Formats: sequence, C-alpha cells, structure tokens
Amino acid sequence: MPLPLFWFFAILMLVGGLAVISLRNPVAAALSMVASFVGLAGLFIGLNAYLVGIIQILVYAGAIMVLFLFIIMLLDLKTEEKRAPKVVPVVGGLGIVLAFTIQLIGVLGKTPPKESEPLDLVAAATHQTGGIQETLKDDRLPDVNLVGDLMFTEYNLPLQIVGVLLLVATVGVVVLSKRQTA
Amino acid sequence: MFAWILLLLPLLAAAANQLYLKRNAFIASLVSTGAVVATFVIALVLLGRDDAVVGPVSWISLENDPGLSLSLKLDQLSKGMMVIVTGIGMLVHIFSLGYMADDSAKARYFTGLSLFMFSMTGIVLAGNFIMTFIFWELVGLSSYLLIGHWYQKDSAADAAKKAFIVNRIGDFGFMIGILMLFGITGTFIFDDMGGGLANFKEGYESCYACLIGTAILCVFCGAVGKSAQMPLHVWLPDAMEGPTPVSALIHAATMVAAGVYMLFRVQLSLGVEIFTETFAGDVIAWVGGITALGAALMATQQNDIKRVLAYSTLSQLGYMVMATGLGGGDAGMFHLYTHAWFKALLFLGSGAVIYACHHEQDIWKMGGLLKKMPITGATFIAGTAALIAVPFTSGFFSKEAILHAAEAKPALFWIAVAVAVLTPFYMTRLVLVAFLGSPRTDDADHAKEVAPVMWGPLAVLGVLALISGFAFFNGIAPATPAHAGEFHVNKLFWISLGALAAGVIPAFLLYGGRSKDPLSIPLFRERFYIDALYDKIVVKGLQNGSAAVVHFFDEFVVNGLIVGGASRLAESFGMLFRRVQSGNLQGYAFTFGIGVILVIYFTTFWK
Amino acid sequence: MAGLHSYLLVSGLLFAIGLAGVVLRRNIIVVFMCLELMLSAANLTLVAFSRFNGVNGLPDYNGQMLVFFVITVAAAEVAVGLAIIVALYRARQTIHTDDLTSMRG
Amino acid sequence: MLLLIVLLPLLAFGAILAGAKARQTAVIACGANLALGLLAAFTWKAGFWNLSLPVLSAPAIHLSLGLMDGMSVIMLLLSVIVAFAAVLTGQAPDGREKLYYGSSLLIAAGAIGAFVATDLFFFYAFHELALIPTFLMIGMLGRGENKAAAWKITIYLGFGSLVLLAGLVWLASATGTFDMVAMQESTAIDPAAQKGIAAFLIVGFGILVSLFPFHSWAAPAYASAPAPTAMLHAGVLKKFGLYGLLRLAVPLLPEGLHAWLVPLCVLLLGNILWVGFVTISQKRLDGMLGNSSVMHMGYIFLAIAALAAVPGGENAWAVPAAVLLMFAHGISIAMLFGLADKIERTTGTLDLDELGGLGKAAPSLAFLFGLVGMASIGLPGLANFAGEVMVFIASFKNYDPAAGMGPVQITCILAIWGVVISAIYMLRAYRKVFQGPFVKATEGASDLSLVDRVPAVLLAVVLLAVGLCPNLLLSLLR
Repeated sequence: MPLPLFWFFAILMLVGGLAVISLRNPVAAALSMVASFVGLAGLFIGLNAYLVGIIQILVYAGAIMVLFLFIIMLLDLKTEEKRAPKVVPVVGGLGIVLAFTIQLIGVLGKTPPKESEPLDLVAAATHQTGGIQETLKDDRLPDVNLVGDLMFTEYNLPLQIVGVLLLVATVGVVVLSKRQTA
Repeated sequence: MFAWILLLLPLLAAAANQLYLKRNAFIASLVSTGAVVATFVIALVLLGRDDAVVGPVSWISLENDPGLSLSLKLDQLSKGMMVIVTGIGMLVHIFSLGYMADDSAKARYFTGLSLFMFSMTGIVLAGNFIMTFIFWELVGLSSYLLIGHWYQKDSAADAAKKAFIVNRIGDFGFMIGILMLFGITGTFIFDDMGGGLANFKEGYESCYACLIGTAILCVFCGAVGKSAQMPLHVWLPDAMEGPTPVSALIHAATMVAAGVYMLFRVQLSLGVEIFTETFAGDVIAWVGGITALGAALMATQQNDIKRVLAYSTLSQLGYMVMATGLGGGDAGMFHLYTHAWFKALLFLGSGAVIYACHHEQDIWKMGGLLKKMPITGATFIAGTAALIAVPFTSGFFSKEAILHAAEAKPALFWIAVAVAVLTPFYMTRLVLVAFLGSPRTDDADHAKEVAPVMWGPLAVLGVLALISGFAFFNGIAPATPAHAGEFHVNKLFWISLGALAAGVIPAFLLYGGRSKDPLSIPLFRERFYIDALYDKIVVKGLQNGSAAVVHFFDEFVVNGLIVGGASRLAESFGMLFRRVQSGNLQGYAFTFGIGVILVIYFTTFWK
Repeated sequence: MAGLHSYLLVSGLLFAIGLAGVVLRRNIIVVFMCLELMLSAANLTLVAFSRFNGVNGLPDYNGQMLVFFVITVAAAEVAVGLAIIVALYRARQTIHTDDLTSMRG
Repeated sequence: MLLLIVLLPLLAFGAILAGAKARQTAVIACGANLALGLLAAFTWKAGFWNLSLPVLSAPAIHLSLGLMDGMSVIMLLLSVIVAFAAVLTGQAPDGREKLYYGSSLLIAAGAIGAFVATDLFFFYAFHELALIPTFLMIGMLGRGENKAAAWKITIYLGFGSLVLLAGLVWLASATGTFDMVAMQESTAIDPAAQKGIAAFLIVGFGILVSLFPFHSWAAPAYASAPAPTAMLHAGVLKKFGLYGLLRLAVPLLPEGLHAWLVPLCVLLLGNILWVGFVTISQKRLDGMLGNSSVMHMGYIFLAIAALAAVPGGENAWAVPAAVLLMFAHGISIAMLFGLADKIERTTGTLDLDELGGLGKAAPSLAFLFGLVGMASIGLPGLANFAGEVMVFIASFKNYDPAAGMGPVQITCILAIWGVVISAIYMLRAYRKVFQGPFVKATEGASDLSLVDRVPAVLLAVVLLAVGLCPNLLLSLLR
C-alpha cells in the first residue's frame, strides 16, 4: 500500500476513534465509529487481508453499528447532560492512557523495524494444490479460498463451537429482552 | 480343647442371656449357673492333666512379623487358680439364686456374672501379656457392670464409675510396663520372656537393673489398681455398693487378687531375681505393707459390715503384695488361696445377714444374730477364725508363710505383725457387735435363717476355710511355699499366737456387751481423709480444674486469639479490598489499565 | 510502503483511545463502543503480524483465523451486551455509569 | 466396577433430584453399595475392579480408580458401611428430604471416590466434592449455632485443602507423575524437597483431620451437623487426611516425615491430652463426642509418628495399626453420633445436666450406647482396642532399651494417659445420661424402634467382629 494511502486510512481511523470518545451525542459517536471502522478496513485491505477487510465493513460497520444505533434510538438517548467532570478520574484516566502510549513507543523503539516483503505468489504455488495452486500460478491471491481451506479443516471444531456460542447468545438475548412478567 | 471350653462357656452363657433370655430371668440364671458348674468340673478335670500351652491361635497376624497369638497356659498356678475361681464362682452363683431371686434385673445380673467368669478365666489362663491386659480390662468392665447393677441409685452409679476410672489409672502404668517389657525381652509370651531377659542382661549389663526395675514397677501399677493398693485403694470400699455376692466373688476372692496373681506370673516368667535384685521389689513390698497397715487401721472404725470386710480385704491384699515384693510370691499366692475361701465366706455370710435384716448394713443395728441365724453365724465365725489366724485354720498356715517371707526385713516384718494384731481386733469387734449380745433393732430381731440355697454355699466354704490350709489340700493351691501346711512350734508361732491374743482380748474388753462404739478415732473412720482429699484435690482440682483451664485456653487462645486473629486478619484484608470494590465500572477499567501497564513494564522494561 | 512499526503504532494508538473512552466516558453505550474499538485495535495487530510474518510467500492465515473468531465473538458479545443494557435501562431508567453502583462491596 | 460404586450414589442423587422417593432411593443405593463393597473385599485382587480413563494429556491426568492395596479396600468397606448406616439413621426434617438424603449421597460418593482414586487429581477432587454438601448440610439443616459452625468448617477446611493442594502439586512435580501407583516406584525425592512437601502435607492433611491446634472446627461442626453428616464426616471423610498421609507421605517422604517427627509428636499429644481435657469439660453430649473424635485422631498420628521415627526402617505393626484404628474409630464414632441423635429425638436435649436415668426407659439404647462407648474408650473385644494396642506396640517396636526412650516412645507413654482421660469423659457422660434416677427429660422417653436398631446393630456387629478377630481386616493387608 502506498504510504499516503496508509496514512490516510490510519488518520481516518484515529480521528474517528477520537470523535467517538469526545462527541457528546451518542448517535454522532456511533457514526464516527463507522468512519473509524472504514479506515480500519482500508488498513486491512492494505495488508492483503481482503476478506477480513470486507467482513470488517459488513459485520462491524454494517451490522454491529446498526445495532448500536438501533439501541440508542430505542432507548431514545438524548445528548448526555453535562455533569461536572470529576478531576481525579479524568486526570487518572488520561495519565494511564499517556503511560500506555509512552510504553508503546518504548516497546517499538526497542524492537528492530521490519519492512514488508512483497508476496511471492508463484513461489507459494508450489506448496499448494488444486484450485488454489492454479490461481496462485496466475499471480492472483485466492484470499477467500485460503481462509476457507483453513477454517473448514484445521479450525473446524472452533468454528462449530463459535456456532454454538452464537446460538447461546441468541437465546440469551431473547431471554434478556423478554419483559419480566410480574 | 477343655481349656477353650473352660474359657468360652461363660462367654456363651453371657451372650445367650443378653441376646435371647433377657425376658426370661429364671432361665437366664439357670444358664449362667449351669455354665459355671460345668467350668468347675472342667477345672477339676484339668487339675489332673499335665501342664501344657493350648493354642496358639493367631489373633493379629502381620506381614514379616509374628504378630500376636492367643494361647492358654496350663500350669499348676493357673490350674489351681481356676479351681479357686470356678469353685467360688459356682458357690456365689448358687447363693445368688437365692439372694437375687426377687431382683427385677436378674437376667442382667447373671449376664454380668457370666461375663466376669469369662474374663477372670482369661486372666488366669492367659499365655501372653496382651491377653492378660485384654481380660484385665474385661474384668474391669464386668466389675463396673456389677457394681452399677442398681444404676438408678446415684451412689451405685458413682461407685461403678470410680472403680473403672481408678482401675484405668492403674492400667496406664500396666500398659507402659508391658510395652517396656516387650522392648526389653522382645516378646509378650510368658514362656519366652525369661530367655529374652537373659539375652538382654548379657548385652546390657549396665542398665539392666534400672530398666527392668522400672518396667516391673510399671507393671505393678496395674496390680495397684486392680488389687486396690494404696494410693489407688479408694475404689474398693465404694465398690460395696454392688450386690453382696458380687462383692464376695469379685471384690474379695478373685478379681482383686488378680494383681497378686499377675505379679506371681511375672515372677515365674522372669525369675524371682527381678524382685530381689532390683529396687522394684522393695517398692512393691513397702506399698503392700503400708496398704496392709493403713487398711487395717481404717477397718477398726467402720460400722458398715461390708466396709469392715472391704478394708480387711485391702489389708490382706497388702499382705500378699508385700510377700510377693519380698520374693515370696508363693507365700503370697498361698495366702491368696486360703483368703479366697474364707473372705468369700465372710462376704456371703454378710450377704445372708443383710438379706435377713432387710438390707440393713450397720453392725450397730444388728446384734444377737447368732441365735437367729445359727448356720450363718457359725460359718461366719469359722471364716473369722481363719482370717484372724487361729491355729490350725487355713489362714493360720498362710499367714505364717507370709511372716516367714518377711523375716528378712525387720521393718516390714513388724508391720506385718501389727496387722496381725489389728485383724483379730476388728474382726472380733465385728462378730461381737453383730452376732452376739442382743438384737438392737426390729430388723435384727425378726431376722430368720436364710434358705438352704444360700446357707449351702456358706457351709461348704466354712469347711474349706477351716481345712484348706492343710498340706493334704496343697494339690489344689496355685502355689505353695516350702513347708506349707506343716505345723512347727517356733518363734513365728509364738509371735503370731501373741498377736492373736493381743488383738482378741482388747476387743472383748472394749466391745463386750456394748451397744455403741466406745472408741472414736475420726482419722481412721474418715480413712485418713484420703478419699476426701482425692475428691477435693484430684477430681475437683486437678481434673476438673485443669480441664476447665485447658478448655478456657482452647476457647480463647487457640480458638479466639490464633484462629480468631487469623480470621480478623482475613477480615481486614477483606475490608481493604472492599474499598476497591467500588461498584464503579470505570474504576475497574482503571485498575485493569494499571495492571496492563505493569505487565508490560515487567515483561519488557524490567531489568 | 509502511512498515510493521507503523501498523503497530496506529493500532496501539487506537487501543489507547479506546481505553481512554472506557475510563473517561460515563455513557455505558459509548463505553461499550470503546470496547469494540479496543478489540478492533487488537485485530489490526493480528492482521499486521499475519502479513509481515508470511510463510512460503503467503500471509500466515492462522492470524487471520483468530481475527474471524474475534469478530464473531465480538458480535455475540455486542448482542448480549446491548440486551443487558436494554434490560438495565428498563430496570433503572439510566445508563449513566455513575448511577450504576449496585456492585459496591 | 469401582466406577459403579462411585456412580451409584451419584445416580441415586440424580434420581432424587428427578423426583424419586428420597429415603428409599438413598437406602437402596447405599445398600447396593454395601453389597458391592463386600464383594470387593473378597475379590479385590481381580483386575476387573480397576479402571483408567485419560482425561488430560499434559499434565497426564487419568480418571483412574483402583484398589491399590488392602488399605484402600478397608477404607472402601468403612465408607460403604457407614454410608448405609448413615442414610438409615437419618430422619429428614419435613420438606427437606431431597437436600438431606441427596447431600448424604454426595458425601458418600466423594468419600468412596477419594479412597479408591489412584490419580492424585481425582484423589483430591473427590474429597472436595464430599466437603461441599457437608458445608451445606451444616449450614442449612444443622441445629444450634449451625451458621457459625458451617462458616468455621468451610473456611478451615478450605484453607486446609489449599495447603494440601500446594503440597500435592509439589509432590506431583517432584515425582513427575500424578499416578499414585507410578509414584510409589519413582526414584527417591531429594531430602530437602521431602522436608518441604512433608510440611505441606502434614499441615494440609492435619487440618482436614483436626490435628491440634487446627482442631477447633471439628467439635462445633459435629455438634451442629445433622446425624448423617456427622456420621459420614467424622466416621469416613475425616479419615481421608490420615489415609493420604499413609498413602503418600509415609512411603514417599520418609526423610521428610522424620524431619518433622518431634513437632508431629508434640501436636499429636496436643490432640490426645489437651483436647482430652477439653473433652472432659464439655457440658453437652454432642460437644463431648465431637471433641472425643478429635482426640482419638492423635492415636492414629502416633502410628504415623512411629513410622516416621525410623525412616526406611521396618515396622510391621504401624500401618496395620493405623488402618485398623481408622476403621474402628470410623465405625464407632458414626454409631455414637447416630445414637446421640436418637437420644436427642426422644428426650429433646443433649445437655448432660438435663439428662439422667435413660437406661431404665430405653434399655436397648443404653446397651448399644454403652457398647459403643466402651469401644471408643478402648475396651478389649471391640475393634478400637485392637487398633490402639497395635499402635502402642508399633511405637515400642523399634525401641532400643540401651539407647533410651526416643520421642515416639515418650509420646506413646504420655498418649497412654489418654486412655484414662477417655474413660473419664465417656463414663461421666454415660453416668449422666443413662444412670441415676429419672429426670424430667427422660420420663417419657422411648426406646429404639426397629428401624432405628438396624444401623446401630449393624455397626455394633462390625465393631464386635473386628474386635474379636482383627485378622478379618488384617488379612486384607497381607
């Protein structure tokens, strides 16, 4: 990914994030979060993770954020009324974030930098079989095929378990949202 | 085979009584009596057989160890003792048929008697020390049950409890002694002990005398408890709360003599040197001597007919123990043998008197009973004659043997002589007050001779009391000293005759025709205040007091300070963390953030 | 081309922003959104490592698998979490975290 | 097959939850277990009893049940006998049958599981399983100050289990296996580590067995526990700690135990003498029984001390002595608690000063109580005596007269004084409850019913049989 594009998406993401925590109106916060996720998806795609990027848009920016907005509207939340901010928590919170950021920079400074190498798809084809190999030989990245291959073979059991988890979540939500009868 | 039957028959009778015959007291009493008659016959049969060790039957078997076996040892000592035990047991059972005829718990009574016969047989026939201990405890149990026969009476229940606990105190030492002997000789079996001791003596000459002396003294503790020597004598007079035939059987003739029997068994196994060559012998002899003298003094001031006899028993047991400690165990056993007959007779006689006087036990409320109950009276006087060692009665011969054994130690010898003066004194007092003179209460006035089932045993015992000392009967005695039953006119004879006269004549002068005790010596009447002292200091002070103190410490120091302190510490930690638990979501997130930063710091930047 | 450090830096900053939101904001829905931001920051790290530690010329897809599962679990979490918020709002008529202190020990 | 024995109570527990009649189900399950336990005693050498299912690969943990030696068999027998007697004895308060019998079954299952597990993890886990219903029963169905007692036992035993867990994990890492059979064959542990592990095990197991000074949970808990819980815990579950010491510490940590010999001796004397005096001063029958059970633990520790005295030395008496005494004590204390429950039900009180003369009104109760009371103070002919005398002999087995008395011999001599102490408190209690004239509480008292008699007589017969012929049990150990 060209550097300007990277910085564009990165700044979009970070500014979106900052907007989320600084805007008082929850709807506005949710919408800035969508923007932030779009930037994130751009970064994913820049990392050759096309499927993840698409899913980030579809699931997060599309489905989950809609859910948030829906709930905000359902509860009919007004702009947060202003309360006198307590000094200690604010200072503490900012301090902790600052400390974290400094540490982050410190960690990055201690580790040697690593530049990306371009993907060598033709060479990778020798380790693959079937349709994936064909596509790779054409110097195209069969992203979805590769992910699917892994997901339905090696990660099959976790996948099933996640399915069950979703089912449980569904049932849980239904139970929780049921109005208590006396 | 016979030996096992001898041992187990009474147990079977007891079990049958307890399990099946509780409701049918009459049959229960017959079953018990039948069993004891059968055992008496077997004991007589065994007397004619050779010595043997029957068994062994494995009781505790272990890997790589001989374990423990049960075996029955038949020798002259045990065979003779069995004749005494079963013989007196049989007569007491028969007597009880009459004495306890109207008791509401007759079946329980006879069950207890059978259990006692079983346990006593076990002590006598035991082939090793653990068996002795087992049956030692079991006689304690049967004694407890029988003393507490009328357990709804507070005094009887207390006396039973006291007897058991005091015996347990003796057993504490007994067990230690057994274990030490086990450590020294490496075995519990009587027959093997001598060899083990000899090996030990060769190996460790230097510590031999000290160790074996200590061990023997510990073993002697058991005898102190069971044979009611000072300072553990206090249970025996209280034990008179039990039915009188029980007193005759257990607390006069057999069980209380078990201590002496056991000591003699130890002497036979380990050799008489353990008494004569170590300090143990002296201690034992002195304990016996002091008991003999102290109990005789107490007996002079008792008014309860059974208590007089009880203290007399104590005193005679002291005699036997003294003789044993001096190395004259055979003299002690010989006295045990004659004493068993005449003391059982005296107790059964007193039982008949009490029965006839409607459970009146105070001798000052009797009087003139010889005329009302001629057979009982005559046999009682025969028993008294034997006890006070009138020449040619059985007691005369055995007391002679004991005096002979004590001759080597002048101090003990003169104590023994003093006892020989006191015994005629208090027994003459008893006979004069209870049997002669005129009746002093209605109960005594209306007394009638008891039924044949009761005077029959008295008559048999009366004859035995007079003649069992003669050499002709030595065959059934468990042990006989040299020259037993022979009559010589020598220094000892004159001394014992003099002692007899010195006891009887003052008693006649003092008590002839009196209706009140002319003497009052509170020190003797109150038993040197030993009982009161025990009650105040040992029971109330030491036992209950220390229990209360320990309880206090347990409650407040262990439970309160240590445990409570730990719990309060935990509680204050809890209070500390409770602050953190503010319920504020962001507070938790904040803490979490601090944690993350610390983890990063320690994993990446530390060091 | 941006290097690994650039990705890690922006992802770390996003995480810090999310953490700041969780600590500072009092609206529980916004707090919840910030949690999602933090999760996403983690996802970015995963994908970046997956790309930069390729095997045989391809990205390491094991890292991307984890991202999928995170997204899935996050979806479930959001659903349940929002349901809880709705129930909470019904019960207490507020979603302000300062008012929700029934967990105080 | 062992799985069946463990599962039967659990299945019955499930059936009770599902609505089966509580008492009948519990009795049938425990009865069947008793039969299986007896079968196991005769055929335990056959392999079909054992079972091993892998549960976790690293660290390797198996659900393995097996009868390693006679000790397991004897403990299994003890568990099934007491469990059967306990469910028969129990009388659930109205409406709480499910909790009452269900908990009893859970305790039984846990205890049995702990004794037959041959994997360290399950050995520990089964015991914990049994503890939870114990806490619940005391807290929910107990009498008197049961809430406080329940808290106390929970915290105490929880802490003890924690210490124990640390010791067990250390032990497992030192031997490199969780398999208790393989452990016995592993190479000797380094003496320094042995000392550390032994300390953890002594304290951990010690708390579970109410070793002085960690004993103060026991008496209040037993005093307030419902009868079956007291029977099962005092009779069976408490033996877990001793079993653990005998199974793990004695063979694996001889040097470690030896290093702690003197402290152990002092503590066990604390059990016998200190707690003995505490027992004398008790004013209530239940408190007295609870303390007496603490006291008697000291004798079993004495056997362990005898083993520790000579590391690696032969002492053929000690292990059989400890096992026999554990069995005997388990049976007798269970019977005592069962009968005390009867006394309370018929007279309404357990206060010694309010009782008296019960022997006349309830002769069978008096006879059975007297029998088991005598057993517990070590009367020959009953099982406890055989155990106690063997413990004493074991203490003197390695006595070298020339070298003088060692700590074990001195401890043993002092411990024998406990025989006197126990006679004092037991006879005093018997005197106050059963003898003397009638008092208000005992005037209308009734004797044991037929149903009440079954468990008591069962336990009494076991006591007598083992007491008269200890080889019945000891043959399992050869």
